[in-house]
Amino acid sequence: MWEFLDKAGEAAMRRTRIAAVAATAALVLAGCVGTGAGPTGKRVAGDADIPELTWAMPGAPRSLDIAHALDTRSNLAIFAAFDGLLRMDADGELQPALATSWTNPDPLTYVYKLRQGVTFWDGKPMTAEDVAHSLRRQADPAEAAETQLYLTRLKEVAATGPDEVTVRLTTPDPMFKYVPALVWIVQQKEYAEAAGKSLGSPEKPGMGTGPYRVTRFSPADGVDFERHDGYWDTRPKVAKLAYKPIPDPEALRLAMMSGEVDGTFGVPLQDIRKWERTAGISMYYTRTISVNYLSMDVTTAPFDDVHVRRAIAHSVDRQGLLDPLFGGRARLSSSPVSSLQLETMVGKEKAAEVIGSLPTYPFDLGKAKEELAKSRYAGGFTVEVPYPTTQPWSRLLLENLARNLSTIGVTLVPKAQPDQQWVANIYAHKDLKLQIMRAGGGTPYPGEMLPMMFGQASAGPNGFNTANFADPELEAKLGSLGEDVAPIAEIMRLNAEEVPYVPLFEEDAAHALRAERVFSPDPTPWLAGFNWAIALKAAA
Amino acid sequence: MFVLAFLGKRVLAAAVTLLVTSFLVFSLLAASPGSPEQTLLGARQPTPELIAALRAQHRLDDPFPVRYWHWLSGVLELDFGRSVRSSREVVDILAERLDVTLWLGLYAFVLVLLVAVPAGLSAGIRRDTAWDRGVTVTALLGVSAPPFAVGLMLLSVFGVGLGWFPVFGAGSGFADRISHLTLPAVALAVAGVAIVARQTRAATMDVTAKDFITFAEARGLPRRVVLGRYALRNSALPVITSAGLVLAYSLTGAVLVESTFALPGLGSLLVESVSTKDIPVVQGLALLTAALVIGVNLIVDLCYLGLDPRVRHAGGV
Amino acid sequence: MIVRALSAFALGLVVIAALLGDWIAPFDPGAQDLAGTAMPPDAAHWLGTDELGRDVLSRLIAGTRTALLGPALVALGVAVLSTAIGLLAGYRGGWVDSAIMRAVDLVYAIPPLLVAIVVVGVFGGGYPLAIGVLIALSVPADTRMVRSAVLAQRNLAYVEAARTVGLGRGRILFAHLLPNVLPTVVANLLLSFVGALVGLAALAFLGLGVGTGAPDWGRMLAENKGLVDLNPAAMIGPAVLITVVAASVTLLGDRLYDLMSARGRDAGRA
Amino acid sequence: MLDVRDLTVHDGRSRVLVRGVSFRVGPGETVGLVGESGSGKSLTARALVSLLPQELRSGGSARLDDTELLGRKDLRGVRGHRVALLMQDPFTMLNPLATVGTHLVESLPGRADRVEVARRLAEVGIDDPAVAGRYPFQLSGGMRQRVALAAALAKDPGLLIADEPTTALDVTTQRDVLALLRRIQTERRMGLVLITHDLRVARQACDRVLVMYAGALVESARSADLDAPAHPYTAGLLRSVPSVTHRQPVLLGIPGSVPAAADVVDRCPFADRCGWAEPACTEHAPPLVDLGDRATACRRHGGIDLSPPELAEPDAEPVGDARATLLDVADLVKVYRSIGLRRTEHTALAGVSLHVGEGESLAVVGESGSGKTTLARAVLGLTDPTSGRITLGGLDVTSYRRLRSADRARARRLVQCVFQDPYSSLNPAHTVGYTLAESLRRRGEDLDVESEVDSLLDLVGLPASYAGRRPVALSGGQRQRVAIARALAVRPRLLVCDEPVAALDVSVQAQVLEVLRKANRELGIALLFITHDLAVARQVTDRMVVMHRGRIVEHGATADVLDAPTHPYTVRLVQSVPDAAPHTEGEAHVTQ
Repeated sequence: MWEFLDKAGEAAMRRTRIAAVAATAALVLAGCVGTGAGPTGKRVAGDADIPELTWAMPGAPRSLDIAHALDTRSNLAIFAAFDGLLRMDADGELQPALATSWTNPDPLTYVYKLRQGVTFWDGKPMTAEDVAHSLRRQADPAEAAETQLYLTRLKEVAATGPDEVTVRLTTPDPMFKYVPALVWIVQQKEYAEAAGKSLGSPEKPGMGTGPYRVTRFSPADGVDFERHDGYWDTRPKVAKLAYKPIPDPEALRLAMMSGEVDGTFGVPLQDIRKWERTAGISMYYTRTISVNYLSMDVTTAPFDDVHVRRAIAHSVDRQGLLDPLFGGRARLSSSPVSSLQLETMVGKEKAAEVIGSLPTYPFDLGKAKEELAKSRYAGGFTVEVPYPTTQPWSRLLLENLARNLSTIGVTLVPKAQPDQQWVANIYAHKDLKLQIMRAGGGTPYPGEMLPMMFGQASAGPNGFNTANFADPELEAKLGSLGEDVAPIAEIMRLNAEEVPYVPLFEEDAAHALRAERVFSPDPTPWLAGFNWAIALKAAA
Repeated sequence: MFVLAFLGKRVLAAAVTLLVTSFLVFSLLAASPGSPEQTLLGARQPTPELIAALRAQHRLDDPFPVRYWHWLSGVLELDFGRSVRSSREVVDILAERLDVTLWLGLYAFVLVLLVAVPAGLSAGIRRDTAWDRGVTVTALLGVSAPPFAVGLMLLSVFGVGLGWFPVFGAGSGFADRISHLTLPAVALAVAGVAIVARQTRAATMDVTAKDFITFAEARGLPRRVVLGRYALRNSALPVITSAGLVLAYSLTGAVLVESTFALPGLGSLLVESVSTKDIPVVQGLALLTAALVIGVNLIVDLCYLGLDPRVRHAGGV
Repeated sequence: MIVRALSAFALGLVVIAALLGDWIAPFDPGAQDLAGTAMPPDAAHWLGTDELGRDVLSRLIAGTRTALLGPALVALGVAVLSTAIGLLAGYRGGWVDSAIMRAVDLVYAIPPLLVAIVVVGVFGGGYPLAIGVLIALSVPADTRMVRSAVLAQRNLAYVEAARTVGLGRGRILFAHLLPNVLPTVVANLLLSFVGALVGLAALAFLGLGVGTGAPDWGRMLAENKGLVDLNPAAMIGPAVLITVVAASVTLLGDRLYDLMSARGRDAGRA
Repeated sequence: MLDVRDLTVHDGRSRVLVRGVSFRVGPGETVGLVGESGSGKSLTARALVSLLPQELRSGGSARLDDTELLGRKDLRGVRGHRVALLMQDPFTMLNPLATVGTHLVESLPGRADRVEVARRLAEVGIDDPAVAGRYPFQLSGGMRQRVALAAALAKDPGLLIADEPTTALDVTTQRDVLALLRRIQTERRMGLVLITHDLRVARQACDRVLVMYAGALVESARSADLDAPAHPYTAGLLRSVPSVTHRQPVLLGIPGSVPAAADVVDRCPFADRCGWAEPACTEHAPPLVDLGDRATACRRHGGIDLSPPELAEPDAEPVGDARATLLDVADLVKVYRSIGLRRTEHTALAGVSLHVGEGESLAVVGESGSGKTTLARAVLGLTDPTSGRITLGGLDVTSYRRLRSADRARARRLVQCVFQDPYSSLNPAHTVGYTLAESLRRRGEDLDVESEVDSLLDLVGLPASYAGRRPVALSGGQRQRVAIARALAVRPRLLVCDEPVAALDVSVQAQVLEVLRKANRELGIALLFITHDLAVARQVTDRMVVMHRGRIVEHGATADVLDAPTHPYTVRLVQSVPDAAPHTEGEAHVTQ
């Protein structure tokens, strides 16, 4: 659930035990809100086959085995080819896939009924043992799977019948129900065991039941897919799908412009003005569940003074930056909890009510000055703020903040750092002071991030409580997180009053597609649990 | 006999250089910030099993020289370890990426030779003419322009504006690859062309001032003999040296050009690996680069040997 | 001639910008206008604005000093070290020379920028480390040139005469050899400057040449490369400036070398 | 066959470098073009084969039979075929990357076979056909010059222009090559233009001699008639040539130095250095007046007497046996070992012993490679001998490095040197005054540096104002005098002179030699005088050693060795000296 977009983010996620669909978070997109369209307006899907289609992403998959590829780019390739047990719909609801139904007889037991007559790419039928092994394998410590972070409470997985798999947990886990959609990717047991460590590599890309077979895979220049004709579900329209890495966003845009690439997910929002103006490209926007924020270490000077934190909160021109940083495709955030997750849980109205009642800190340098004057550091101070070089918007935000703070006597020096170093600093949990961060969960559950941001256990090395904001009362609230929204709302309020974290923006995700293609259905915030390749159609 | 000794000496020197480089490269792991385990762990879960496995695999419990020896003997069998990022064999990753960079480097090198040598030669012979001044100024700008800026410009003009060339990817098959790599190769070649053209011009001016050229002309030798056998061959040595340097440096350029054109080569691999601190890959890349550079230098030496009888017969240049 | 005049003019402007900086910039280089970001050039903003609505021209002018400082440091560092080592190796000869030259050969063929990418990337040391690495790796090539210039002078009669007269080694090195290898040193100095200018810009382009918050050409080029469509001037500006300064300084180096070595050369020697 | 009329050469800005040169060469005739550096003789030669440097232009006319040579666009069939050029330096004239055979094959018309190559090599006196497979760097200088000659003659040209073909060669080789040139010329009945700075060579080898000065032809005469010159410059040149047979009491040169051709276009170029000049000489350029067999450009040629004055008796030099030994070299050996793969050894000195007494002057003569320079460097402490012993003023200076610093400083004050190349002798970065002052301070006394500098300059015959000049503003002879002054500044007791006048024009060489003689006789400084020029040695030294391949083959009083050489090598050396006046021996010696 935690996410620092791009490479840094991926790395961060995989290192922690924090539950999260890191990967997908980058483009985890929630309920299809505001689907934009190209200059000619929304198009309708036609019925024609697309013989070849090229999809581009900033990087190639590292592996095609979800156990060792828990990042956005790899996951997109995996979800295009393989099936999971379940899928997530546009509202974040779970839908049948390889499992036709499931039950949760007690908080520790999940029973899945499997679809019959499903065959692997090689024509062999899928068995319950294949399905069970696919998850069991990931929980095996010897496998050192990145997906283990979802499976810490997993006790056992067993084929309990020819069409039934049963999972048992050690303790209740409000988020386990999403695992079958997010990481339970079915691989043929025989193939996986034969491949061993090299499963997911170019030599042994994998054996699944999904709509596409992998014909070629290279971690350097992407994947080629070919339609699997024996697919159990709707036949996809694209016959041959190529997945290409293009790291430079500008090169990617040029490639799309020239028609060499048909589409991409996750266009940098800073660039969308440019993309919007590019002929022949339709843009699609969805909300996401990621929130970016400033974090201040409440245990070190000068951020141990709430007035200083409020002064900082008043100094960010969030409204003004909305356009230059995100092309207007973001909304101001007033809490570290994603509003989309909140809405998914309690509905729009209730969510708006909870959020509306929180105190806010509008951009007002006068008030910032007042707050600073009230603090113990009225004379101002100097602080260096690191940011990862791959995160251009954080540089712009910090430069804006630095400029504003300079008028009230505070010197802020933005300091670019290579991703890895920046991530390492966060992990080391030292010299945190002021940080610019981004959190993004993987499931629709709004309490997903809170233990990480406010828990006592996270206020140390390898933890993400970068504000070191923790006390027993808060700990108790975190302990009571469940299907009730109340403790979540209380933590939101506490944050708004004490401002260890200054919520900044909730970004949208922008996706681009050549105008002669359409998405049907449109992309949703829950892309992780969904086969996007099936949704690609020719425009009518 | 002498030629063999000469070669033996050069190969020995190359081996020593590689050895020293390998030591420095190996030290990267120990010297990089954070403990070696942490670095090798990358983003993986720090399970005790994994840490133990890594410690055993990299012999972290052994003293430094032993570790180095162990690593070096692995390297000699082309075992650079596994990537921290993808857990793949480093050598596989390198092999996969080498292809594009070799193509790019050689393509650019061919461009350099095809453009720079005739340009420099003609400028050197027709010195102080408008043509000479044109070549000189163009070369000056070429040396000075950052390759990535040239790349971006080529990309927007010829790739997008005119649509003559594809704008990303390395292509497959010969013709396709040539068309894909033309713009990157040009971007990469610009600086090289400039350097080699300047060098060729200087060498030509130097040689044409020599007595043996005048004497050849005085004997009424045809112009093509004077230019070819005399001017070109005698200016070849400095030109080859600079061309070798350009070839060796093309990997630096590849780093910049590959990131501009989104090519999956060694250059972009280096940037990715460096920014994710994938030390084993960086080590492999560094050694490969050193080997390439040293290899190019050996080839340059061979050219000297072939071209200059003084080296063949007397030893030493 | 025209080229030389143009380059002198360009260098003049750059030097003025470096000296006067903020005074001649039309706008406060830090002033942000979030309502007018990424605007193409117009009458007020000759080179348009960047992503935070800052005036690109003013930032270019304000960044001149920073942009030149790093390369200048590299060039000076390289010049001092390579001259000292080159003089020592060339004049002493023998095992000192052999040892130095073996070491130099070792590093000579290694592209400095590549090492800078690795070292700066892995160690994350930023700008100072980048400068250090560029100095360390550029020294060998220049040392070679200084050394061969020294070797060319060392056996000339005036040096032997100085030895015969009984002058000390220091005096011979600094009063006699140094003035005569100075053309090489100065030419190298300017070439190192150019190399460092382009090299540091490349590091910035790759996101490794990290500096402080002050504007800098290399960083502007990297930071504004996303504006290639909205306000190309924001990217082309620094690219052109780097190219022009590099070319002009190269030209200046060639020219100075010719002038300085002509000073001691005999015109009418048969 | 060759008729040159009013040949001019000027540079891009129309500065004249050669003006109005006219002469003829008949078949089988050898014409010598003589002049010092800057006279324009080489440019004249280059212009005739259209090989002037790019920025230079020629004017006038030069017809070879019916073909105009100047200003041709298309030189096919002319250059190489009709007229060929042989150049000075055999070390740089041949393509270093091509074999001898290749040089000949590419030059020969049609398809040449090995037999033809061998025949051509035989013609220039190379009988070993294996030479065809060798590269130039594997040959000696004389061999290279022969190969170059064969290549130049490959297309059988009717006219050969040889530009200082023997200057870079040793005297003995020089004689052979000159003889070869003459032989081939006679056999082929070829026209030959021999360009040289050495009047003796020209007289010996040529039928007619043309004397050039500052870009203009000043005199033309048959070789035999040169004893009675018709131009003051020719007379001056003849006087300046030192004699190998007699020691002259006073060495005469021509005062001043050669002006640039462009500065003297409308006047007599020699007027400023001429003892007979009158105001009218500088009013306009005197034309070359044809006097039948000869021609001169002196407007006063009828009115002045240019015949050489009567010769005074050579003074008998005292050879001091009783002198204390200053320098003693005993059994000196120097072996150069190359390090690296192919260990080669080169023995430069193979056991040399000699001594120099206080105030004595010893000549060391020999050809290049004889080891004489190595000897000088060892004495100067610039190189450490392999074995043997050098004692200087009672101090063992075999290895300067091992001396205590006080002793080393003392040794450095005992011996000083003058090197061959005036152009590298002085640091171009410093003024004359700086150089001298630096040296003066090493004397270790309290002195008024400025006045000492002035007196040093005075000693070597230079005005005090020169202290402020940099070497670039000085002529070669002036530089060499400054170099001597620098050496004398320390008040040494021994002066090592390594070919001090070899790089100087003959007209200024006398000035430098005279300064050295003065230092020796008046200041009592001993000389170790290294030279390849026996005539020069005769003028300056009392005793002589002859070196050959690292050994001393003969020694004795200078006059004895030269007049009655005993060792065959010495005999050959003495015979190789081109005589200044072959017919009337001794007439070239002049007194004031």
